[in-house]
Amino acid sequence: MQERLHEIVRKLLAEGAIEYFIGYGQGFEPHDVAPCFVAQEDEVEKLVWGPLCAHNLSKYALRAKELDGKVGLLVKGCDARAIVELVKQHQIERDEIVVVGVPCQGQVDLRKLEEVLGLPLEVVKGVEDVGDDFLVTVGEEKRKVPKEQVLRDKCFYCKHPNSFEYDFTLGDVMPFSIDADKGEFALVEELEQLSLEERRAFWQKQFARCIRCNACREVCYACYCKECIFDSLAPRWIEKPPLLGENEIYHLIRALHLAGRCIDCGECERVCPMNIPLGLLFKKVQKDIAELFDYEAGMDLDQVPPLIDFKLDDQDPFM
Amino acid sequence: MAQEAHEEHGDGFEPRILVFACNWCSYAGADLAGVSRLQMPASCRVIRVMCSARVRPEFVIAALSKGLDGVLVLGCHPGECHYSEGNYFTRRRGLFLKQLLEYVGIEPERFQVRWVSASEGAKFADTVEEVTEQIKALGPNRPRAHS
Amino acid sequence: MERKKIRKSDLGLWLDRIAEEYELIGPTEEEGVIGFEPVDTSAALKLDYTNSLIPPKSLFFPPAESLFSFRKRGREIELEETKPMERDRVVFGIRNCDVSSLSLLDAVFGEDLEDAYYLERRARTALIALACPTPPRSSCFCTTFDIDPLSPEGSDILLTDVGDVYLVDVTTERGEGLVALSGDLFSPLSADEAQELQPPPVQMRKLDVSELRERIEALWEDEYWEKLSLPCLGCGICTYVCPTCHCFDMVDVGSTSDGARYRCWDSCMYSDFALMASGENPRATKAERVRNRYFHKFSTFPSRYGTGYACVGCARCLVHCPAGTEITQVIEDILAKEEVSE
Amino acid sequence: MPKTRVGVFVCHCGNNIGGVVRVPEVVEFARTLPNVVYAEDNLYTCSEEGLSSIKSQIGEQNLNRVVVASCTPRTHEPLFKEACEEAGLNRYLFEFVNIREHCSWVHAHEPAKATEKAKELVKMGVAKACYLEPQEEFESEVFPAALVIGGGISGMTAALSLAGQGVDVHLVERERELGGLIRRVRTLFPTEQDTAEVLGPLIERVEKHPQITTYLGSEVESVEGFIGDFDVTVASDGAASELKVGTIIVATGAQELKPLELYGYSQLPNVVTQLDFEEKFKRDAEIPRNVVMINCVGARIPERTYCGRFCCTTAIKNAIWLKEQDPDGSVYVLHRDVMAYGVDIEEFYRRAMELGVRFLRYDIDDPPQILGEERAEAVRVQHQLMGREVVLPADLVILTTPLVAQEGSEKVSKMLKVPLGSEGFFLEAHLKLRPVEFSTDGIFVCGSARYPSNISESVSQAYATAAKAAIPIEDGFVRVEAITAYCDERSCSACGNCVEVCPFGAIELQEGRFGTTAHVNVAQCKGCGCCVAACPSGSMQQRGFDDRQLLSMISALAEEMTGGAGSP
Repeated sequence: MQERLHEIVRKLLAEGAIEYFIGYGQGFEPHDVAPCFVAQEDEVEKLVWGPLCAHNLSKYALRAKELDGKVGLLVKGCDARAIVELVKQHQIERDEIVVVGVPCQGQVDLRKLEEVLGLPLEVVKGVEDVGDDFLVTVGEEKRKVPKEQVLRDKCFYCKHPNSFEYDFTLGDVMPFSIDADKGEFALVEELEQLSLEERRAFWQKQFARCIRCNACREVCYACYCKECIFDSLAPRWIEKPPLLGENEIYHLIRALHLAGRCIDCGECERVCPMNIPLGLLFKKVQKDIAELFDYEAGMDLDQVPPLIDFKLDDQDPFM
Repeated sequence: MAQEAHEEHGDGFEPRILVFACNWCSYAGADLAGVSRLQMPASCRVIRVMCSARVRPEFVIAALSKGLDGVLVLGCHPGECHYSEGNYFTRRRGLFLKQLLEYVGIEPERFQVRWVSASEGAKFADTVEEVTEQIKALGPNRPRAHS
Repeated sequence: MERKKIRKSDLGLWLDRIAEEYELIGPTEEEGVIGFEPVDTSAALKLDYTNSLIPPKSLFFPPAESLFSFRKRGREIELEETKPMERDRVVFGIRNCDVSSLSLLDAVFGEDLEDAYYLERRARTALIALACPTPPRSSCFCTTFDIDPLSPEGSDILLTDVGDVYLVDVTTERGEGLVALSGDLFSPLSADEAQELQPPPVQMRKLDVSELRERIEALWEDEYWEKLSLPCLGCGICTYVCPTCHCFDMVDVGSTSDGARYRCWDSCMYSDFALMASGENPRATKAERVRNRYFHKFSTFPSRYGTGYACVGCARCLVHCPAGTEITQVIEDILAKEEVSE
Repeated sequence: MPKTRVGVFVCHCGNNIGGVVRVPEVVEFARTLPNVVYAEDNLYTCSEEGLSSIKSQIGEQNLNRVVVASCTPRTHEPLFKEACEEAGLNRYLFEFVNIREHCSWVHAHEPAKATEKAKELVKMGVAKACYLEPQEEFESEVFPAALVIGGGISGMTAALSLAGQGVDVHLVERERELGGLIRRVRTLFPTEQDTAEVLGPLIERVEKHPQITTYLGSEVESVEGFIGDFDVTVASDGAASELKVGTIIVATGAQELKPLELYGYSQLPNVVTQLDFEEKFKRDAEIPRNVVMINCVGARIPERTYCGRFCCTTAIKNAIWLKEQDPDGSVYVLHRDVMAYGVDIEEFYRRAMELGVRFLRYDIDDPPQILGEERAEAVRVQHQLMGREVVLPADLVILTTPLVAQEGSEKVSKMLKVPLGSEGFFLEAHLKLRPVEFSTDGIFVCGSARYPSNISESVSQAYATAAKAAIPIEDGFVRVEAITAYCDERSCSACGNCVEVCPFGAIELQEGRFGTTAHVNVAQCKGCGCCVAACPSGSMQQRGFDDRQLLSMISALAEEMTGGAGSP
């Protein structure tokens, strides 16, 4: 698949169809993969593909705005929803980008892998997808690790193993069948089961730990505002010091702004240096939007986002 | 100073509730309650907006995080919006925000949406009474620790 | 002064004794994140760690600190100064990269302009450093900046793990005092022990940065920065986890009638960092901001304070950057570039 | 930018506010608020005295923001805005704080709490005022035609008056004939002239008038739009006509209460209402000898507390009429009180007594009883003066009932988005200050649609509405209050939320200096603010209700609790 990718990108660059291609490249350590911008044909070999390519590169589609030419993007099925939303929200013209869709059978959650191995990640020399297992190279030996143990949560209920939005595709795969023995919103439901007090304690603890580095915002494909309301001085929505009350406002307003926009790429949780379980917050947002308004972001270009739409017969508990 | 007031009446905690009222229905309803001299707890502070749909959900989040005891958003009854559609958006935002707040541990009673028409002075008074009682029962909204 | 040793099993006793006299701060784990936090007992400490996520600079220069609070009563205004700290503190388990980062921060907060808050914390905090485990994290490169992970320099006490015991190097009187708290737990090394009990030499990559400053200064106009900034998301992680980054913002929190003046961390990677009231932004593009950060580390800071580079090779930024930007790669690129064009 | 200088004027409103809220304390508190350079209290801020004080202080104190804490902006805001303007201060630099309807009147027994609340409301008002900005008003055209709903006395009078001023009028009547309720009445009090003499010429003038288009057997189906530009659909026998008008008058009238189950009405053939009497007996039916009238039937009771106002007069009128037909016949009027107010009616009442009409006061707790099985034979009533029971022979019993709300009023109310009162009559903006006006601009109400009104009242109200409804049409334009939305193009990233939510299609994405951004068409914007709340970046804002202003009010209130977000 990687070869096919190199082929396509080499061709695109040779034809001058794109200014550069955004894919995944080898990171500093064997286990880490980083966004890789390729502008020269001879750099194409740098592009890699595998179960460590978690990043949602759609964020970089916005770069096309700054260029005269087009950018090429490697897009997983799940991340394709961001492309749809960006077009829907008038942030990019579909023809400003060249999308290379890549079939995916699940990405590794590095935090889980570290636990399962019981070793520091730096000993991991590589990870391969071999169907229902990952083949993890630790030092010299290769270990089979069942996907159930180390998959990113969102991959358990993967609906789009193949990018449904592409100009070129690296092929198709069947969605693998893993019995996650829990629904898409299982984790959210667990939290909902707790008492109000417990939930409050849980989130206050999480929000208190936030250092407001803004990584969750900056990595989010939907945070494309020219000026974020958190950066505005008048009105001043939050104060700069990462105090609990301010952090709470920050995360709740983000959840609000992502309602109907969050496509579950999980980037916010992945990049959070403080390991704040933002996925739990945004899964809740997706759950409510689905249950209240029967809406799923990034699926249909013509579907009006739920909070800027209404039905005369929406439920009304407010009489 | 608020304490003095309490001592004078010897009762305990008087919640501070922020009320957004739309100019055409609910604010008029509140006025009617006044004209009719309907007595109600001194807990509410009304901010007039032209339409309940002007109320940013961010206002609710900010108000509660800043420690106000409750937020009440009042609008015209569905179908009676002066701008024909506004309160339908208010309704959807309300539905969503209520669940989000509850999820992070903010009591649902602290954020409520109600429809009050210009002729429903009594309903305004009753709503204030009712919501105040509910929030009194909860006690003060935990003041945010500024750690 | 001569080396002592303390049995690993006795370390807890000593630290608990210290905790009786001082506020004891050490490495703890919460939600899988290592940080330096106050603890009541040594039991709460996590000893098998490489390093904390947030560097211990936060103990001296907190992410957010109230300098003073103010209240308006009628027409009167009351000011109330915030005390930086209550009890004297002992920080256990700090690594040498972070120890040397403090000497860089001393230059910032302690030289021509003296920062009372920072300096009081420094003066009233003893450092018990813990020599790095061998081998160190593959990302570490402190030796690049001539930092010896096994050196007692800069701390009051250095502990080195050599199996069943820690070697104890006390370098200050304050260190003596701490050891004296439970002197019976410490014993001198026999001649043989002094021979046998040696930490294995630390192996880690070392870059030759002797000409880094001259070379980066030649690259101001280079398009390299544009390329480097492409994947950058403009978040503040690299600056927040950096033990030498020290940019801060002063804000009044609350209202004109009741509030507090806070000093809180800021990040030069934020688009509004250099934004002026006039609307002018001298570092409007991401490339300019990225360039500024490396220039500050390798050129501006050394020339401003006459110190070494403002990097201690802890590699936190490298490990946590969501876009995979590697400072070591940047250093190599900078050095390489210059050679090519020569 | 000049320093913000706020002046605060706190009104006692006589005792209305001052009797509960400790006004001087509020003024003292106001003086301590940020940017407040002046504060005073007034007995009545809306009085000439109060207004001139505002004006003079704007000059002396060089105020650039004015905050008045008194009653409700819904009635008094224009007054104070005028005052500011007369003193050379842009009217949009004024902020209103309601400490009467929302405070003193509803916390009458809690002076301390009311005072605290008043202070906080003032604090919030001042906080907002600091962010107010001067605004220019936008002018929009008024379509030179009016709609009158209802072809009774009120409707026809209003229509003629408007047409007389050269305005094209569309008059819509549900019945197949003009005339309304009065058409069924044979003679009118106090002149006793034949209704036809009054109604006939009126109807003729309406039908002949070139500028009045009449729609009989028709109903208004829908009304969209705003003052100056209403789109109206009128349905007549399946056919629908689309009209455009600038203003609307509601003259839908009222109906007589049918007192089913009361005093054997609808069971006993000779128990009728005054209107039945007008229709049947006052035409050709022969005149009964002994008539007993019972007043206040279904009025001034718990479920209908109001007085019908002219039912008594109607009874007197018909009693006199009976006596004139048959001087020897006996006419008794059983009443609770006789409401015969005004010079001519009082005279009318005296005449009835001279003619031998007997007025007996009955007690609501011991009401008259109808005797007789098949038909009413007599009425038994407790004679309050003689203190004993009397039995009055009756060939005919006439029940005097009040007018009640017109059926279909709810539909009209929803359609025009104007309120109904608790009794189902239309509710005007303010009983004293804005009678016949709704708070919705360009819509007016007259006659019994508002509350039971006799002909002379209906006529004068009709003239009032006609005058009101003609003003904007005469002007040719109305000023649109500057509370419209605007977009900061520098920060707008064109996500399109605002475009989607705007109920008036007033926003579109356009190429501009800052790339594609949202643009607001002020002429179409009605200032609801939907778009502002839907804008994630806060680029979309509403004049007079922007995020800074509203958030500052929230913070001002929140401070009181947290003791400042700053407390470490």
